[in-house]
Amino acid sequence: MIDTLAILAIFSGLFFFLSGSIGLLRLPDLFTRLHALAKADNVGLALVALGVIILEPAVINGIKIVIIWLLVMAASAISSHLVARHALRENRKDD
Amino acid sequence: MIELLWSIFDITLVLLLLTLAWTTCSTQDVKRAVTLFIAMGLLLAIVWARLKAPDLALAEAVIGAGISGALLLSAIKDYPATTMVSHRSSLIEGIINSLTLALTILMSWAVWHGLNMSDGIRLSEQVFSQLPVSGVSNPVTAVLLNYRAYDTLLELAVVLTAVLTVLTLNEKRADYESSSPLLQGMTRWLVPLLVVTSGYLLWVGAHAPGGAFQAGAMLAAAMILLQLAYPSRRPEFNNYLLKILLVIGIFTFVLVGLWMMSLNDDFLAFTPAWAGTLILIIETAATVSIATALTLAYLGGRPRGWEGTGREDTNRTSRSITENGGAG
Amino acid sequence: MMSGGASTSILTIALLIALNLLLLSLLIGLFRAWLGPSVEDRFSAILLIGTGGVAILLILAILLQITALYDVALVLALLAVVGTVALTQSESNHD
Amino acid sequence: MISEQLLYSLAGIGLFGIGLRATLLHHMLLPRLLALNVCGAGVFLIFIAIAYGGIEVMADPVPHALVLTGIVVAVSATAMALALGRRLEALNDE
Repeated sequence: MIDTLAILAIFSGLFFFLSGSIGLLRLPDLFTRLHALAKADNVGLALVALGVIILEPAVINGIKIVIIWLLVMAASAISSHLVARHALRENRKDD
Repeated sequence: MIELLWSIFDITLVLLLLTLAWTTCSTQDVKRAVTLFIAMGLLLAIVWARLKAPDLALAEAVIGAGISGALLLSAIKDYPATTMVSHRSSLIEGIINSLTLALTILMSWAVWHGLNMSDGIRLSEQVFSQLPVSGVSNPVTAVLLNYRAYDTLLELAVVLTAVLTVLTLNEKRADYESSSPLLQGMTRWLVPLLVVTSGYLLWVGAHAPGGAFQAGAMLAAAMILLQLAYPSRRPEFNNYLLKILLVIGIFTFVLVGLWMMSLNDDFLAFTPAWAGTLILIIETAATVSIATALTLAYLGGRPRGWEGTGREDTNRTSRSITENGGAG
Repeated sequence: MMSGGASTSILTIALLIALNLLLLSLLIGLFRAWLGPSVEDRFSAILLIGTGGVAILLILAILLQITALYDVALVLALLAVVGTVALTQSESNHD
Repeated sequence: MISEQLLYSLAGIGLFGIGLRATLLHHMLLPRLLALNVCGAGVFLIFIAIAYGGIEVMADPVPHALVLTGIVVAVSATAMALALGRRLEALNDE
């Protein structure tokens, strides 16, 4: 029962990961690609992490996984911002 | 079924790694090569994890994601894309290609042969049998800091030599322009986290994957992040302190080694009862030295006010050095 | 953790399939790193490999029973930003 | 012999070959340095593949320690080579 729940969470996370990477490949420009990436980063990893927490017996490791997820969320927000800002500035230089 | 799925994973991972290596090596665009190289580093961390080498995965994650990315990306503009080292004729190209191919086939044969031989006495048996008296319970740390402590001492010497070369050759790079406020806000909470994690990795190294190098590289990454986020507000380095920090690892290592020599007649032969404490002391000092060394290596040369450059303007000094070097 | 004979192997198989799909997602993302065209596009692919790598490490930690891999994932999550910062800062400097 | 050992050590040899060829052939300094690093990664991979003993077995820690030392030395050497190359560029520029 518990296992089924974990597998369900992980596989729904995978859906977001795969759609994120397909979006990265197929969408027309950088900004929309970054937008697709954020889905994989936030929701995809959250669901995979949830599944792993269910399977992991030690509480300390569970806490570690939650910290990892929070860090990835923050990192993805800031990285997207920096990359997008950088792209905008570079374009302005070219004009 | 399980074996099949593992095989699919292994083969995909290997093919991905080889493709990435090939594109990294064959592209003419420097920026593209560096980016692909960073991606390869991340993939290697996964490979080490897959091959049950968590110590290496940890080191590769710190190096690949943090240090070498910053090191290479900041170096890109030192190398104008137009500079060519040399041109090769198609004859030499052919010779190099065929020699590389021959060497690769020879190595494949050697590995095939080696893997098919019967297992002799593996060193790992000795490692595990001596683990209780090594002072630590992580076998990799035991090898690095007890059984083969000489290696680690000389490794620190290599790091020091490399950094001394960097410091001798160049001035620090010019400062970057100031950065985004969001980045500065993040740095305020991320840098303390990095420092705490570094301490955790150092402490955990005794009984689980981790240790001096991973901790030192983590600390260096924190310093690099500070440099990047606050380019203008950085205080002047206290160079005297910096020099002490740079050599404290080797100094402590040799001191402990000599002390143990006076007790046990052999250089770096730890008394089992104290081994754990002594290893932790050495590792702490080594962490500080490695962090300082990697940070200085990232800066790319002497910080302002380093001995020999005096109070002169940084740009003028570097120009005059260049002129003297060119004339000589 | 993985107690009970039948469910263990089902769980293992499910996790292995998840692992393969995550690797597939990285592969798709790497196409973007290969295609480019801009540096930012390549870097967005690296961001995906960072997050996907964290997810792969979490699942490998369960499958191989190596808890130290959580530490590796933690380190990867912590340092994900440093590369991006190095890229955007070093680029914004050239006159 | 375990098939993963063979697969990953052959991959290591492949990396070594790719890196070596590019190190010798490349015209520019920085890509050459990257190729040399790829070459080194190949050697590390061969070591770790041989140390691997299967899913259930603990891997041999001795090659792990050797490769850890190797990674540290490789990073230091890269930093040193970058500094040497930067100096070279500065001398060429004047």
